[in-house]
Amino acid sequence: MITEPRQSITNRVAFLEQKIPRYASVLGITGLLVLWEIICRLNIVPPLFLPAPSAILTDAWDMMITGELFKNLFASLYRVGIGYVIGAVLGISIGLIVGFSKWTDAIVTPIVYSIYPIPKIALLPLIILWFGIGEMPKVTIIALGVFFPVVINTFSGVKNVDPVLIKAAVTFGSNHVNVIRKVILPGSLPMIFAGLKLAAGTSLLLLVSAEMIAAQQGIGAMVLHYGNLMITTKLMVGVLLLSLLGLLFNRGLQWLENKLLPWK
Amino acid sequence: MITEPRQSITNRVAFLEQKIPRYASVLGITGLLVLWEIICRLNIVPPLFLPAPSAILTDAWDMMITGELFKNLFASLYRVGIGYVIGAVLGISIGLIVGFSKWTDAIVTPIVYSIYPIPKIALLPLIILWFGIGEMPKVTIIALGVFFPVVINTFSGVKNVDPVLIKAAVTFGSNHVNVIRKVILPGSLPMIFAGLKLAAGTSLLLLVSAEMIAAQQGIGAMVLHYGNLMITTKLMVGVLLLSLLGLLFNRGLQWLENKLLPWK
Amino acid sequence: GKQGAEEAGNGSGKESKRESINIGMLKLTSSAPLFIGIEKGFFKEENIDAKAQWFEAAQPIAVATAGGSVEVGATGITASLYNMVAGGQKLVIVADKGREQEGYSSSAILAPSDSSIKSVKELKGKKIGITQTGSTYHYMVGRVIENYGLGLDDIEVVPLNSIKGLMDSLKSKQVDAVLLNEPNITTVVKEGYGKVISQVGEEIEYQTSGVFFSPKFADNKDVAVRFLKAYAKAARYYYDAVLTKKDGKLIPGENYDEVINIIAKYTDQEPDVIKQGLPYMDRDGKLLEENIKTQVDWYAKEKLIDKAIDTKEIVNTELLEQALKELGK
Amino acid sequence: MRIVVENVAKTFIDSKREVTALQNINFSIENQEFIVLVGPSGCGKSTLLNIVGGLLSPSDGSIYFEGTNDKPNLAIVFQEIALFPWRTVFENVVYGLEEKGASKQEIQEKGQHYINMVGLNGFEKAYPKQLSGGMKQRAGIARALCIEPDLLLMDEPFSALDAQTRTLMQEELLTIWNRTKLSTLYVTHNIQEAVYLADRVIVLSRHPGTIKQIIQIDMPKTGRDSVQNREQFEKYSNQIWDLIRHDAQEALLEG
Amino acid sequence: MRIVVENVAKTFIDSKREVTALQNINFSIENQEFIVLVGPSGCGKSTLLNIVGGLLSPSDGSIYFEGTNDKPNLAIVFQEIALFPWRTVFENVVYGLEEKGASKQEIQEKGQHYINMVGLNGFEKAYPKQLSGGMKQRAGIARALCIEPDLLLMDEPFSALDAQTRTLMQEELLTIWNRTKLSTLYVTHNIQEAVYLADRVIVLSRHPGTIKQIIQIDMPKTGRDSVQNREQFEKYSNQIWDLIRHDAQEALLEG
Ligand SMILES: Nc1ncnc2c1ncn2[C@@H]1O[C@H](COP(=O)(O)OP(=O)(O)OP(=O)(O)O)[C@@H](O)[C@H]1O
Ligand SMILES: Nc1ncnc2c1ncn2[C@@H]1O[C@H](COP(=O)(O)OP(=O)(O)OP(=O)(O)O)[C@@H](O)[C@H]1O
Ligand SMILES: [Mg+2]
Ligand SMILES: [Mg+2]
Repeated sequence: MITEPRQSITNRVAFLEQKIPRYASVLGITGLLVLWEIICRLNIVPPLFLPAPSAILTDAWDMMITGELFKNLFASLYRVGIGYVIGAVLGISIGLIVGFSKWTDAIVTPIVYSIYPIPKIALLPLIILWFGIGEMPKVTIIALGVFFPVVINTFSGVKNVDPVLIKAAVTFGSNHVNVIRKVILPGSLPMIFAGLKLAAGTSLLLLVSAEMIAAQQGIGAMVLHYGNLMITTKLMVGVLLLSLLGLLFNRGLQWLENKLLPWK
Repeated sequence: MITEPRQSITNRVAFLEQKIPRYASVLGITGLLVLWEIICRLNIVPPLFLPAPSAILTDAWDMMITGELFKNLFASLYRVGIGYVIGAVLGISIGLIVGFSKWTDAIVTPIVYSIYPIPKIALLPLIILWFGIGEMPKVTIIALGVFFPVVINTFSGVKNVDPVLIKAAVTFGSNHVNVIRKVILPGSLPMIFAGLKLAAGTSLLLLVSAEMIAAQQGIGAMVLHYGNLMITTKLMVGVLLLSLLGLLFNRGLQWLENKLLPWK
Repeated sequence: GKQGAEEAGNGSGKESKRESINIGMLKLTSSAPLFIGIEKGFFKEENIDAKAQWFEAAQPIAVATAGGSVEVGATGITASLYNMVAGGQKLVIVADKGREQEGYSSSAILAPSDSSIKSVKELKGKKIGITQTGSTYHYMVGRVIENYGLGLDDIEVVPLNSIKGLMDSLKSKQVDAVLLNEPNITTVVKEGYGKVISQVGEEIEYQTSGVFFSPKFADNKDVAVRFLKAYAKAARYYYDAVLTKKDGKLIPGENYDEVINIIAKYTDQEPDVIKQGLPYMDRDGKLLEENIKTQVDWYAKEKLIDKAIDTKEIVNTELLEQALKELGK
Repeated sequence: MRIVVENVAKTFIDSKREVTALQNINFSIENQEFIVLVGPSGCGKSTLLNIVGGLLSPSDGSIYFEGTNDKPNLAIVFQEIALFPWRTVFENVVYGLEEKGASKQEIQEKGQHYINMVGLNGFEKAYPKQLSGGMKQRAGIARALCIEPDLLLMDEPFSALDAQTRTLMQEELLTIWNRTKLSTLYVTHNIQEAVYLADRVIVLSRHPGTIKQIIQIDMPKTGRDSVQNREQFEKYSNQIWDLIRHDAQEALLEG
Repeated sequence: MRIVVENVAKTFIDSKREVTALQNINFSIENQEFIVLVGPSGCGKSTLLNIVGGLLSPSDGSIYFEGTNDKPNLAIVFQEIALFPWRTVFENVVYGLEEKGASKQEIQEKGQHYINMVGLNGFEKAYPKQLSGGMKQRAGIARALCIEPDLLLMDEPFSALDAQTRTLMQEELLTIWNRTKLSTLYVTHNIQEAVYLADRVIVLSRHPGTIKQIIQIDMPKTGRDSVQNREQFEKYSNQIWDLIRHDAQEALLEG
């Protein structure tokens, strides 16, 4: 039998479908930690410069047992909690109002956008002048830091609500209040959540700045304390705790979002 | 002539089309400034607590004439410039590589995401240890702050490149290098620019933190200096300059984006 | 006289190489000997090109010295310095740069002028403002209250980050007491919103600050000794000008105005302000070596340092002794 | 009850230029009449439908209901479907009733009735994103029917569906319409669809949108796609296509 | 040269379940033949086209060109159009030539030739976003023609266009095809379109996608929409619709 010459066609974009095993993502982080530990063990860099992960863990454990960690954690959570709630509530309310009315939008938006880029840390001295050195200025800084991303996201959320949905609501008989309540609020919730997540990171960032103001307790104060003392291992405990807190905070908001927005 | 009863139909969503005059956006800011000036003129709050806009302007003018402002501005621009370029170049390169290969993606992404939420300011003591007190640590902090948003945006940009475009390129004969060069890079540019804009804000924020490290010149150092001395008027000059810088930086990037991406 | 010193300098100069030395320091009066040394050319005489590196805070100076960014650091001796040494960063304290001394006003605990607090004893349970944890202020407060049977657990220490913050908090009574140094004490008392409760110098002996060398520089013995010779000479110049006492009273010595003006120039302050706060210093720049041990023990007790360290590791008096020997008198 | 569109014109004024989208539009929708608007892209079909639906103000002219004293009830089926993503199918369908303040029982009954009518029983609790395109548009139709409107407006309701689903949905729409006999204004690109559904077809021309012709479709409302009507169906289709063809070709080459 | 699809099967393995999209697919595309794949939503048309186009690996079976020793040249016109947004029309059209390393002159000449062929002259420097849907798809077609492929693949190229534009584009495609006579595999939902364009229509069934029937369209390639062919056209359309109808109805009710 004589067969004609053949040219097979094969998949040229197989690389797009490449499957990566689950463990790869764990691999990266573990690899990094192991490498870090080895570098420290071999004394390639002095422990002051880069404490070993094991040393950090040991210290963290000690600090947990003595209660130091929790005491600081609670103080910070309290501040972040209150500041976050105040900033978020104000941000969402003002964002909804500003976004709905074109007039308030035109007037308030430029103000918000020009205040937003001011580094809050530069305002510390003024904030101390205005609010003293108690809990007020700390909560205020955090609330300020939370307010801006939330308000900006809320009103972009409001403006991004598909106008056809508003038209549909009006067509089917909604008055203005119901348009806000039944269309604009739920329609901007995804953007509001994006703002809340952004603000979660910002709030922890500002926690450190806030606790520069005469704080005796708090993770930020702890980090500053050990930074002042140059006890870098314990400093790293605080730093890692902050990053863990950031991760948890984000996950929590994600969970809440999934609960509140089942339609997404 | 007998006419039948009529029921006219009128536009029920006229509020969506409401036109706001151009001057509204200027109105808000001017209104705020005037109010602020009045409050200060009436001595409702002491000038230490809230310097009047006119006083701030006067001081700004004086500082400009003495050259203090420019000296500090140039020192800061230099730092921000170098740090920004280093952070952006690293971020884009690593982002492109990580985004293109699923393996590096799976390994590097979790690492990046777990380091990202660490407040850079908490790392100040370590950064001083590592890089001393010259320009290096300052530039490093800024570069770090820029790197993360850029790298994250770059690789989400890469991953968001429509796979059908990659398929089209392969179909029409592109090899892997050309796929990256001709499809993935241009396709992720809009996201990269979004990252660059985000990083612009971050870089100015971190400028203040960076100039906490033994800096004699720079807008951040100036703000800290006048903050320590509680000369709030000059402090506000610095703060406003920072916010102005942020605005200009953003506009500049927007302009560059419009130039580079005429197809958007 | 000046002539003699110059001869001595030149005599030991041999064919010494010109060295460029970076000195990390703050714009504070307590750096006076270094200002004098630079201004009056004492370092140049030793063929040393001393360059000032200005810092905003004390701690980075220690870090920079240990890391070798600067060869010489001159600032307060804080817990962070001990911790760095414990963490493997070597540096050595070689000379005095200011201490608390009985009979010389320097640091004091102040309370708002209308406060009911009259003695240190009454500070129990009160808020006391300091600059930072682990700073010299922290130490002084801790040690002074110990003299009255109190410990750090009995008070609330509030870190306020800056001197200005301390003064503002005292003014607005956000704290019950603060620790301050001269000339700020005089300012506060003059403006009438604060009163002195206790002079630290009357309570404890304390080596507040020092001059320290990076390990590399300390090993470079020749230059190190030359540096200290110039330093000691400047310290004497300072002592003779501003710390001489007659009948238990401070009197302006020779070159008083010159020294004040030099300090004023380097610290960007008014001479009148400088005159209020001239810290005590050993005439030869000698350290209170045993006090360093006291400090280490106290910090360790208060858990402000991580691991105990041996005083011998961080104090080097040999270099100064050698320098004094060469300097003579 | 009859809806009259009188002398309607619409000019959009941009920052750059003025676009006259509609001019001189006069027609009426009789009681229980199914009117279809066809025309090439950009001729102003949506603009006209939105004006009639009270979602856009005409620059000139007016629209009114004749022979009624009550506020007329309008319902729109949108091209973009426009279901509320955060409401389930049932909640979407009864939205209009809810806003009218209907009783719980009425809401329950009517909602279920119209959901059954469009064949979505079993999907009451599903969210829009869980539905296929065809099912979404059925929900949109049920929402419009549920308020039992005096005038039903539909803007290319099936244009996002694939050809086969579209064919099936046209058949279903006709069945539903035969039951409810609502006065309807329907916009489409698709000439077959127009001939299949309309009592009268209004053909619009472009630049500016004016009425080119109004064509009465003289065929029985059911079975228009049967073999015996084939020829007449073709005749109407060709007539409309000939009216539009030139405009459509122009539209194709405008970026 | 002939393209053979032999025993092709495709199973997608998800984390949750296995979906058999295609099973037992056997057919061939003869030289200069225009094959149209029709079938209800989700029957595996795109999957099959992607496998033939070398963008997806079959789970079983193979595809090969018979009677050639050269690496075959494929071109695809995508449903999503898939023009590179950052390239002008001209740059998009000549992309394939560029990647083949053609000379500057060849690129210039062929690019212009095919741009003229699809009627886009004057728009060479426009970016895709400046074009209407119909014009975009013309550019996509020019890009595919420009490499003069051995097999042209088209996946519902006109499904995003409005009905009238679609009709016009079908006519143009036929004109172009009559000039180039490329072997073509064309996927569509639209039965009229299939009958209008195809030499043979392959009808797929759902779950899993198998070939239900292959129908030879015995009509002249031009003028199929003319009156004299009307009846035969209808016959083929109805034959295909009857094969698909049941599957399509099922597809409509699957969320
Ligand atoms: N808000 C607006 N501002 C300015 N011009 C508009 C606006 N809306 C529509 N137009 C213009 O009015 C004309 C008619 O638009 P319209 O959307 O009514 O057309 P259409 O017939 O519905 O088109 P299609 O078939 O593409 O939906 C177009 O030229 C369009 O560009
Ligand atoms: N990547 C994939 N992973 C899992 N299942 C898939 C994938 N791609 C397609 N399928 C499934 O394979 C079947 C066929 O899909 P395909 O897209 O080929 O259908 P189609 O005929 O092109 O449909 P349509 O007409 O809607 O475009 C569907 O059931 C689909 O859900
Ligand atoms: Mg329209
Ligand atoms: Mg498909």
